[in-house]
Amino acid sequence: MSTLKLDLQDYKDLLKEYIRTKDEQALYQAEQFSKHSMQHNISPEEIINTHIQSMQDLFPDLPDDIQSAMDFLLETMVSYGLAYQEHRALRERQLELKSELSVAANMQKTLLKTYKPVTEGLEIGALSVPAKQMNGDYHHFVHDNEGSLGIAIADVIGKGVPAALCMSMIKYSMDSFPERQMVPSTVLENLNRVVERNVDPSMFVTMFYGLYNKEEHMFYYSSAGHEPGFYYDHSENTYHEIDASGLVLGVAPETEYKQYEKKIDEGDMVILLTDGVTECRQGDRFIEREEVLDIIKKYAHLEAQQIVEQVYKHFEKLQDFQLRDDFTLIILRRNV
Amino acid sequence: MSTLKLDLQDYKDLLKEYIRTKDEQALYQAEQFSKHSMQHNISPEEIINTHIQSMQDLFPDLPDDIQSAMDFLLETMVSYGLAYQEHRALRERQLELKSELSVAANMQKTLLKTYKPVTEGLEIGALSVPAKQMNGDYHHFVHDNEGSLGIAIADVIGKGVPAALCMSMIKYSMDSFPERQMVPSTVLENLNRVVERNVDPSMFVTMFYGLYNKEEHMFYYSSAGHEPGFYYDHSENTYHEIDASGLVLGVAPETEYKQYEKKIDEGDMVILLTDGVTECRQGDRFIEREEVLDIIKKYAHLEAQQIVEQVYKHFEKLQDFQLRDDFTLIILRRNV
Amino acid sequence: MDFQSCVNIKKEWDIVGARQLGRDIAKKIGFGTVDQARIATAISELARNIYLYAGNGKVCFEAIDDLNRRGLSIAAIDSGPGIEEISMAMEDGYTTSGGLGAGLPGVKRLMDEFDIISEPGKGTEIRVVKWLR
Amino acid sequence: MDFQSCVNIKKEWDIVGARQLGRDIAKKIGFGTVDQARIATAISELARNIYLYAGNGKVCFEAIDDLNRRGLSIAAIDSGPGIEEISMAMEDGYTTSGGLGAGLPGVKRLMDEFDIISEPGKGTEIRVVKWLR
Ligand SMILES: [Mn+2]
Ligand SMILES: [Mn+2]
Ligand SMILES: [Mn+2]
Ligand SMILES: [Mn+2]
Repeated sequence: MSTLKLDLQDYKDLLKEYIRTKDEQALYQAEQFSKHSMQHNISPEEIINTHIQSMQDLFPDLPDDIQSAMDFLLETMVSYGLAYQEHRALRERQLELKSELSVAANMQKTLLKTYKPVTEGLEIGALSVPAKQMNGDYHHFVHDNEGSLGIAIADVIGKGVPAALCMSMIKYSMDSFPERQMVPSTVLENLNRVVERNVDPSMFVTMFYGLYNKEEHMFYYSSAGHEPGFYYDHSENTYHEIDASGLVLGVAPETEYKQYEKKIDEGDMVILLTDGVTECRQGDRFIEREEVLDIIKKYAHLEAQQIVEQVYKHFEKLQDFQLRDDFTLIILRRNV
Repeated sequence: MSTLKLDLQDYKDLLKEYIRTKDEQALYQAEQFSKHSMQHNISPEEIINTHIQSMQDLFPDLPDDIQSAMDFLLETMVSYGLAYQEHRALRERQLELKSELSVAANMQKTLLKTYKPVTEGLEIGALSVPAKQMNGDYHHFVHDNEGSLGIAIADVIGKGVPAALCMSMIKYSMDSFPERQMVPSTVLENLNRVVERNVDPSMFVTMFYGLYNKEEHMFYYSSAGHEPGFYYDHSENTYHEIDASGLVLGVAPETEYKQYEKKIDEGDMVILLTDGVTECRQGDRFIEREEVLDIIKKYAHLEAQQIVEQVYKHFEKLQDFQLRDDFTLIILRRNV
Repeated sequence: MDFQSCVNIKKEWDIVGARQLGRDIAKKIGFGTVDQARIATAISELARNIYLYAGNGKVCFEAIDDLNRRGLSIAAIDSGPGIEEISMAMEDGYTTSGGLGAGLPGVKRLMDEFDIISEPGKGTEIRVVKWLR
Repeated sequence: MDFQSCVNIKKEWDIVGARQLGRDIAKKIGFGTVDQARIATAISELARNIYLYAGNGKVCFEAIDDLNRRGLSIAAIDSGPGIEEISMAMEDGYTTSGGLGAGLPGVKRLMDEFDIISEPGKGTEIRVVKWLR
């Protein structure tokens, strides 16, 4: 209460000063005054009221009509005051929710943690950034004992918490598969059964599974309706789409997945991604897949991890630092 | 833009009307005007500006000082305008989050669905209401083939999404236990290992598991640090605490749980709950466990399901319709 | 002035009548301009709820005295359809009126005390109090 | 008036100087009172960020012409510590200044165009534009 009275005096002094000098200093202080008032939870209609009282003090002979006009203004501000108070409450709840989700996101991070394998002759860059706090994209590296590297990349249709819950299931299932079954087509066929059985029919998962054999330099892969990646042919300096057809996970129980293969030569790159990369939006405009390639080309001289980071930075900025979808980008390059 | 100009005219007319009549009708319309403006995303400083322009039109000879004073007021409103705009954005995000969480909550509901068994001679009431959208309480009924009924009630320390993620794990684990092992102490010992292995050390779960044998009318139970329930002795018309000691789940890998037993006579009740029931708060005051009993006694003449619902209604109102914690209450009564 | 005065709410015009009566009593009790405006806004909201959702009801005013403070008590009573989910109606940001910041949470913010009893099918009774500071 | 004028920001007083210069140019371009006040608030925020977090920098103003519209372009440039997480700084409700509604999202709302380049350890450059409607 006493602070409020003090503020009235402050306001009156500032107002008087401004009427006298009309200079910027007083207006700057007016701004500081209102920020200070907001920190003390003063509603806009109270500012109007303070203004009215100051005017009555400063101009004792204020005409009745001017006075009435100010009362009218005060009346219109009450609803704004309510919005302002609601704002404060929402803001607090938002912070609460935020910290709750960040705990959940951390649990998810721990759950989905994957170790990027350090392999001689093979450079790997991987980055996955959720649009909201929880990630509905999934990627995972599996090292088997016979010198093969398994790479999973998946996207739950949907974002946030529901997608994260679904993702955990994929993770639990992947963990339960025996290691020798990590053949791309088999992995997708098994996962498809799990998703189909356990998840709401409205929820789908797209997934790409690749297996890189480091002895033969062969890349085997299958796709369950996943956004096609790119293949960089170093000898010809050309980029190609990695075509692979297959139904998304969770639609039909006994889906079979075709398995493809590709020889990887020195300097070649395999680029895997989710549609959060290719469907970046700039304002109302969707970017073209070509533009993603352009940016990758721009940074192709860097190390794989640096490429994925620079590409992310580019699209983060393009989207005004607000991702519309989870963003996952993986780049493999055979060096030797 | 054209709407905005129309509004200026509206405002001026209303203002003029109020200055002339000073009646409530004009003030009511002022309120409607500001609500309408808010629906059109008009900031408070624009209202002030509209006011200034109307004043200039209505009073062409307005003294300079009064004019300056209004400019000053406008300046103080800009920060409030920002808060207002932020409010709109937060509100939208909140609605988004809300609908996201409601999808997740539905997934959770499906996941945690339990069927309240319909058993002759045994009345069962059960109600579980999350404080936020996701439930961190868990309860589950298990019917085994030998005429026994298993009842699980658990509470993850923590609320919301993280607790829900943890809860799903409990559920997956419970499902994977073979049915003949549903002996209370064994259930808790098994679950304790799962929680200890998989969940962050900062997260604990309290749990009570009871097994009611319908032939012998015996109730076997064990507790992992769970809020004690109550036992109603019909012949003496007295209520007692169900004492059972045991460490919360997830602390030490090889914890053993003591198993207790109690004969259930006709008309007796077993009341199981989570601390969301006993730790209701009224303003700054925590209610006493005694008060929960008082309310249960008040409705004890009703059917079990009605009791739990009436008790919930009572505490919902007491807490101003905003639960501080997930609320789960189960009542069993032997009728015959 | 311990006397209770009521305004029946049947048409939109009655909202203005309720505001007028409420404001007069508030003025007599000694409330300042801001509080008068807030009380009027709360009355609008309560009366409009009756008008829109119950069709028929009343808003009653009473000057009240505590041990050492005075205040205005307002009761909005209808026999309309009632509120199915009170906790939802009391949540921020989900007003049916579509406006920002209003609805029942708004009324609660504008006043010092807020109490609601509602039974689906039977009606709603909302009692609010504003204390003179 | 295609000429760029700058105000160095070293002490709090310079914030007022930047506001003054910005407001003068805005007035000359033809901005009305509300927009002047908004521009001044945006300048405050930009200049205060420099004053508080970089210690040293400048705010520059330029009247600009598009094909068929005029506007005011403001650049706030410092060689301070830079912003580690731009997306976080651009999020609503998480301003370091503790105030409601201000911060960089506030500046973005007050103006029509907003562009930020920041490198940790090197500094920050924020360019904003307000078009005359
Ligand atoms: Mn997705
Ligand atoms: Mn996606
Ligand atoms: Mn809990
Ligand atoms: Mn609890």
